[in-house]
Amino acid sequence: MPTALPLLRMEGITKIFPGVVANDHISLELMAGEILALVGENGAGKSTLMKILYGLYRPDSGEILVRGEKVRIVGPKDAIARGIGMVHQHFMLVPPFSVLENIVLGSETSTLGVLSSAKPSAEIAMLMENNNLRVELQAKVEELPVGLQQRVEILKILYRGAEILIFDEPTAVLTPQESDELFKTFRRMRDQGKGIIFISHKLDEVLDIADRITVIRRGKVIRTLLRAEATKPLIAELMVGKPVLLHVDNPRLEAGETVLKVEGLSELGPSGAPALRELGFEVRAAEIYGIAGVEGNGQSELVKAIAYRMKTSGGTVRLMGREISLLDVRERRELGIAHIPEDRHKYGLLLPYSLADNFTLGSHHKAPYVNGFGVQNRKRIAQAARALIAAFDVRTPSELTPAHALSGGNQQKVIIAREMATKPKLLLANQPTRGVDVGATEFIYKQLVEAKKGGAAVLLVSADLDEIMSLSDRIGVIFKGKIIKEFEREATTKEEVGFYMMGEGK
Amino acid sequence: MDLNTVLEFLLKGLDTSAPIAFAALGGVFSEKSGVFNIALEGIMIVTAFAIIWGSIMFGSIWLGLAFAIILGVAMAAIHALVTVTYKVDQIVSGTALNILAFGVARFLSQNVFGQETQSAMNPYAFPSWHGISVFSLLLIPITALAWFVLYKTVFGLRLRSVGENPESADTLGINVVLMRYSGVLISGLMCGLAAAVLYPSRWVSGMTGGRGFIALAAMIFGRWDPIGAVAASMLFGFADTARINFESKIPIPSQFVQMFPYVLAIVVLAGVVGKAKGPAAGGKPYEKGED
Amino acid sequence: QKKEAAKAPAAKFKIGIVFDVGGKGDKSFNDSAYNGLVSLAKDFKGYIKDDPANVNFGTDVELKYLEPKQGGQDREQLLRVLSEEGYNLIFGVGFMFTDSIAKVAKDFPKTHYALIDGYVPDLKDDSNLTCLAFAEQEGSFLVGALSGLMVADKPKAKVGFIGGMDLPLIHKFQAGFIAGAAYTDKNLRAKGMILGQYIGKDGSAFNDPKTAASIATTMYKNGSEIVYHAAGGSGTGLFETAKAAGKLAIGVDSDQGLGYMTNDKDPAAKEIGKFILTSMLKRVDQAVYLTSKDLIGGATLKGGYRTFSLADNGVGYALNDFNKDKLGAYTAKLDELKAKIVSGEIKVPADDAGAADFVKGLK
Amino acid sequence: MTRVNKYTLYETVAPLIGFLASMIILVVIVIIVGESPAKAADAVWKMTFSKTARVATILSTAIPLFLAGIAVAFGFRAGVFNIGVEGQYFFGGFVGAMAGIYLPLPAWLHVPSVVFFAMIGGALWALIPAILKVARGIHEVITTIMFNSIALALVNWLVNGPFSGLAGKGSLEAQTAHIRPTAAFLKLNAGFRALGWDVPDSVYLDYSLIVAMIAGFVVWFVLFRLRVGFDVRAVGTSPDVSLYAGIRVKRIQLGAFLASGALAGLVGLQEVFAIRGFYTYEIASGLGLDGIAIALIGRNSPVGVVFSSLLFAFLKQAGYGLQVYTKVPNSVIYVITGLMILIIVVTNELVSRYIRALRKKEAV
Ligand SMILES: Nc1ncnc2c1ncn2[C@@H]1O[C@H](COP(=O)(O)OP(=O)(O)OP(=O)(O)O)[C@@H](O)[C@H]1O
Ligand SMILES: Nc1ncnc2c1ncn2[C@@H]1O[C@H](COP(=O)(O)OP(=O)(O)OP(=O)(O)O)[C@@H](O)[C@H]1O
Ligand SMILES: [Mg+2]
Ligand SMILES: [Mg+2]
Repeated sequence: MPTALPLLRMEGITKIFPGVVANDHISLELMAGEILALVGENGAGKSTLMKILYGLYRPDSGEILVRGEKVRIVGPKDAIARGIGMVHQHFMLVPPFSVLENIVLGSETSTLGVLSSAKPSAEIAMLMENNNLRVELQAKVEELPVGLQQRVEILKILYRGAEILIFDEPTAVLTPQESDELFKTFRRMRDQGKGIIFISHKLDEVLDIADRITVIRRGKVIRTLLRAEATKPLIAELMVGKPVLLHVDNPRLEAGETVLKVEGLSELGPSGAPALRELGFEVRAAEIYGIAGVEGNGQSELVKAIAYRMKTSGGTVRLMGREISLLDVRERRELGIAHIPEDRHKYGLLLPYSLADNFTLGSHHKAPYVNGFGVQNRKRIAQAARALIAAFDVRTPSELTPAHALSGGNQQKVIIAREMATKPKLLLANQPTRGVDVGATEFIYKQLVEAKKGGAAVLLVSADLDEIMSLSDRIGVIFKGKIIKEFEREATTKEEVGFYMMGEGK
Repeated sequence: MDLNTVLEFLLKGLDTSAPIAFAALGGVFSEKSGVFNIALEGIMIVTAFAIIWGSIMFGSIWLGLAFAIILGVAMAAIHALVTVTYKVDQIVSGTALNILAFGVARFLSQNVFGQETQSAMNPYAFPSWHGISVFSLLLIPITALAWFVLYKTVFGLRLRSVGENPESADTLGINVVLMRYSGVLISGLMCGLAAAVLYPSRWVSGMTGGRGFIALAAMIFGRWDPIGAVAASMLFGFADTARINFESKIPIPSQFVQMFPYVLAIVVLAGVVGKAKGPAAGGKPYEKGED
Repeated sequence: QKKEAAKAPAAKFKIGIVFDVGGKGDKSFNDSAYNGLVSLAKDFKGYIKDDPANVNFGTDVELKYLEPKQGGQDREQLLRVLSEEGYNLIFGVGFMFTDSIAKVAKDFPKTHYALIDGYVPDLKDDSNLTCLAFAEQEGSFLVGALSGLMVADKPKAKVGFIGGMDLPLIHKFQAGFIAGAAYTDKNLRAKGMILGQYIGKDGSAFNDPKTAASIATTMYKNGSEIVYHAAGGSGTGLFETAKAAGKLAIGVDSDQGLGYMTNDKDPAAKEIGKFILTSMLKRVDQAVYLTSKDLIGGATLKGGYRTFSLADNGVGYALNDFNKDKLGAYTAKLDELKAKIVSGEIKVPADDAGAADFVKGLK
Repeated sequence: MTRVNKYTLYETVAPLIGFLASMIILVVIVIIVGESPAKAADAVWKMTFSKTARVATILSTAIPLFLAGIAVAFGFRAGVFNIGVEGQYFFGGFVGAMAGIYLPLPAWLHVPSVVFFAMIGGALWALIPAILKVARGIHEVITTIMFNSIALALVNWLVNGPFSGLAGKGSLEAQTAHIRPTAAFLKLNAGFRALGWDVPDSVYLDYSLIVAMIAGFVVWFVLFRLRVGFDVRAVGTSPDVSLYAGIRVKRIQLGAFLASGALAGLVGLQEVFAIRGFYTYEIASGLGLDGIAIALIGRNSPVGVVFSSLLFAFLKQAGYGLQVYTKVPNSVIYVITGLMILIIVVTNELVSRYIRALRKKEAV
């Protein structure tokens, strides 16, 4: 099906940021009716390349050809005009706006500047129909679950008539079901003759959907594989530059006493509807308990209830038998709860602060980091940080480097190192590998297993069912704010868990 | 109290509210686009002077108004240049403009009218109705228009989008800088209108009397909504009018009467309205990612 | 510069003024002081240094004015600077100078200081500081009496007073006005017939014409025929309202009506001036002029206290070419009242309570 | 020169460029007004650096400016936007004055007590906005603006009514009684002279200088050495992360707001206890807004605020210089101050852009 002229050609693209060459003479081609996967470690330069294509960054050198014609893209406007559309790693939505407003924004239909909604509504309805992407047009985007927000993003670019579609880690926040939906959409669009560039850290997905796979390392194209010649270990090795162990050694241990016991937990969500309904489960020492579920079924509220929230509307949360729901965060931490948060930028790191400060955050109020007069002991803080940098192999110039200067994967390492260093009794790991590359993922898996081996109870919440399946000793399926089913890992299959996740078989 | 007295009170309340309300509307536009404008007070100082200067210079109150609007927009343009183009902290810029405006108006007055603290009399006046300037009455339609522009037009949609999520707007080809400039410049324009209802007869140094700051409070109180902001301005305006009208009849120290609108605002905020959340990107300069 | 200084013959006398906050151009208190300087320049071949208006009649007397910012040690500093620069007589205009001028006077025994409106205790004749006070209540009594006379034949007509900042000093004006009005018109002795209103609690009350206009509108609507103000720069709001309402207003401190009527640069002013019945004169200019004249005349300046009252024309009401026809019918009666005050037959109250008692005593 | 040093140099040069640029504008204005620039420069010189007394006056004038700046800066550090400094020192100054008037204490105790009470007063005036922010999420900008107006009316009533100190005839100023001599902030000038700095007695270098120095040091120490200061800065940087890390965000915000108010309470001390000896509603008005500019120009750091408050004090003196010795109107100095702030911050931005470009080049 590919025509002679490639839909898109990028040639010799170079982009330099202070201190780093993000793209180093990158060239690639995209045919019409093709899905090209772009893979590489965190910080390899994938997003940068795509932002250049979409006109958000300007390359220092190199050229872009669309349908064989050399184009100058100096802003998203140009990109849109050339039929390029992009779904960004972080959604580019205006949360308080309606779905309709978000879709038309920038390409509005109007008479004398006054917005008209009839025509675009009809057009969008058509698009929804043709692509099987339905969303309530009048709903406010901030009230939609992530999966639907992504639909809005896709509708946005389709509405602008894009032929070249860029997806930067679109599945990072999606459930398997939602990912499947997305891939169906991909295939439908491919069959319509569109070209799709797809960035992901999940190699299974890449193998599932891509026609060709381009591997980038440190800003350079290492190799482009055809689907037929690609295997998971090969891609991983090309990405990292050395073989990667894709298997985690995760033995089942003799589970100890009950560390966390949640009973009858009820909670109202932000919209006022019940988010948790009489939820209950327990996690024992030296086991990993995985919460599987479609995003938005109460996972966030559950983690919050354990880690943060004072006063739940009903039920109890006990740690080592002690009711903790009236304790504040610090008291809970003192009792041995550690927490890898869902959104590392929002909750995990003080981005402008040094790694030293970030490594001790949460323990910074205690000896040895402060003396009896509340004076900080900078030496001890730096020491601790250096030790953790070494132990967790955090790639950073020094412990004084600000956290924002690190790559996403390394930032995640900082958080994990910090939380592990507290020697927790209970480790809450909420989406610990979201957006993290294979190498780092492997590392994080190891750490979770280490924690378990050290006798900690680990509560793993993840939208990635593979992750749940490979790490958990026991699995609880959460649906509409309730654990509707528990499994021993050995006694179930991915399909069965997925089935319950959809709320079937209750 | 007869009907006439009531009408009188309403009109006067409207008239007292109008300068605050116009400035608050300006604040709404600026902040909806993501730029804090604490220079409303300073811009008003300049426009209040300019309307008199312009009227006398051009021999018409309308040209004076146009002149005031131009100077208001020019002041706002400085704010926009400094905060949008140069991405300087919006509070710093606003504070600097307030200081600058105080000096500029006095300096101009010295040079134009030969005295620093008071201008000459402006012989030209807006038509008035029942003793208040028709301009105060225009507050109602202008508020409606502001609401319409903000919520029903392409311009309004884009303006609000850059205040909520400029990155997103940018990726859709919306010119964030242009929209933010527009928002800020409109606040300058509104300060020009505020001057028209403040006191277009003579400029006196200090005559704005902190109304720009009250407008800021009204804007927040009104939850960054044109109608809300104007309603909040009216709360202040009417409470003040009531104070002026009834102070001598109230048997408590006048200082307490004077506090009343402020205390009321706080009570209302604390008890009824509660949390007000501004545009998400408000106050933050938009960094385009690179450069 | 040195050359210049050598060329220009040094002034024989140097007289400096530090204004009140609000400064020159307030059309009221400070301007009155400034007018004193202008008269001095005219009469004694002097010039006002660095003045944009270029008042210059010779080099015998150097006159200089400064304007402080609010708060801090600024007033004191400016007084000191003038002292260091060799000024012979330095005025502080306004009660806010009270403490600072007393301190500076101690440090510069050879310089003479004059404090307008303030009171420093324990001064003697040989002190180098003179407190210049005014009997504002007496002047206010006369304009109040005039108002009373003018509305005596209209039983329902009210009169009003607008104060600037709510200060004891301003209440002095109000008390005199109430007493005078009630004295000449018994209708006004009833409750609610003399309206009174202050603009605010802080300095901005002297610069808020909008609020003044708003208050004035209400007063006129509620039946006031004449409204008197002691509100500095805010007064302009009263005058414009008076014109719009077709009613009368009374100015304060300087002859504000005359100022409006003779303002050639400002054509609209004349229209407004017609509605300014008169002004209560607080002759700050006179105080400045007379005190300086003593110095220039060679007399050693006397320290202590000096009150400018009706007796020495330090306060009064304005009679000029433009209002003399309107006032003609009443001047005789006002002169009679003035005589009574000067003789002590009428004791004019100077505060709210005194005014209330005074009115009660009339019934 | 090492690379880092080069960048630091550029960064320090930025404010200097701003300063020079605004001085050039000043010269232009001076020429427009018809005065000779040399004369204007001489006037500024005379009033600022010509003699010790003038330099000392700049220092003295900077004291309340510094305190206002640091009060605002401390709030900013915790993400508290305290526009209410003005109201807080109106009230704090009043409470301090009450302690100065009514407490019969020996001097060694009285002076610290009035400082303490002024801080309590300032903190009290910040209390309701602080609680409303923390408990109800009500924006402090609006509440503190309201509280400024309320404070003004309240102290006006207090000073005119219950605590009026109108003594004897002729005193028409609304003011309290005089403070006890034991509470007076004495001048340190003799001490400075003993140290070899020849300050005349007329300048107010009094205990408030010590208060300001202690306050500045304490703020620096708390912010950058104490754990609680780390908490404050963390909360100001990201309340979400802080909450997650177990920092008691609301408590910290409340505490920082009150501390900001307490610092604000110090602003009026010099005027009440050193300059006037009694309290009036006119105390140091307008410093709340100046404080915002000073804090931000000083980048919310105690050291930066030292410099920016001195800069503001210098400008104020320069303005008087022009007024005393030239016919340049006083207002010019406001124009210059405003412009200078704008130019400094814009230059800062341009310089850091330039540095970024340099770094990029070096990276290749
Ligand atoms: N705006 C920027 N300014 C400076 N450096 C940047 C910027 N954006 C990216 N970089 C740097 O460029 C490099 C490539 O980043 P990029 O975002 O393209 O990586 P990526 O491959 O998308 O990584 P990830 O898998 O984590 O999304 C990184 O070293 C990053 O730190
Ligand atoms: N302006 C910038 N200056 C320096 N580094 C930057 C800048 N913008 C982004 N980076 C770095 O570039 C890297 C890639 O950025 P990107 O936006 O792709 O996020 P990311 O690392 O993929 O994060 P995640 O996928 O976890 O959200 C990040 O590590 C980030 O720290
Ligand atoms: Mg990326
Ligand atoms: Mg990523």
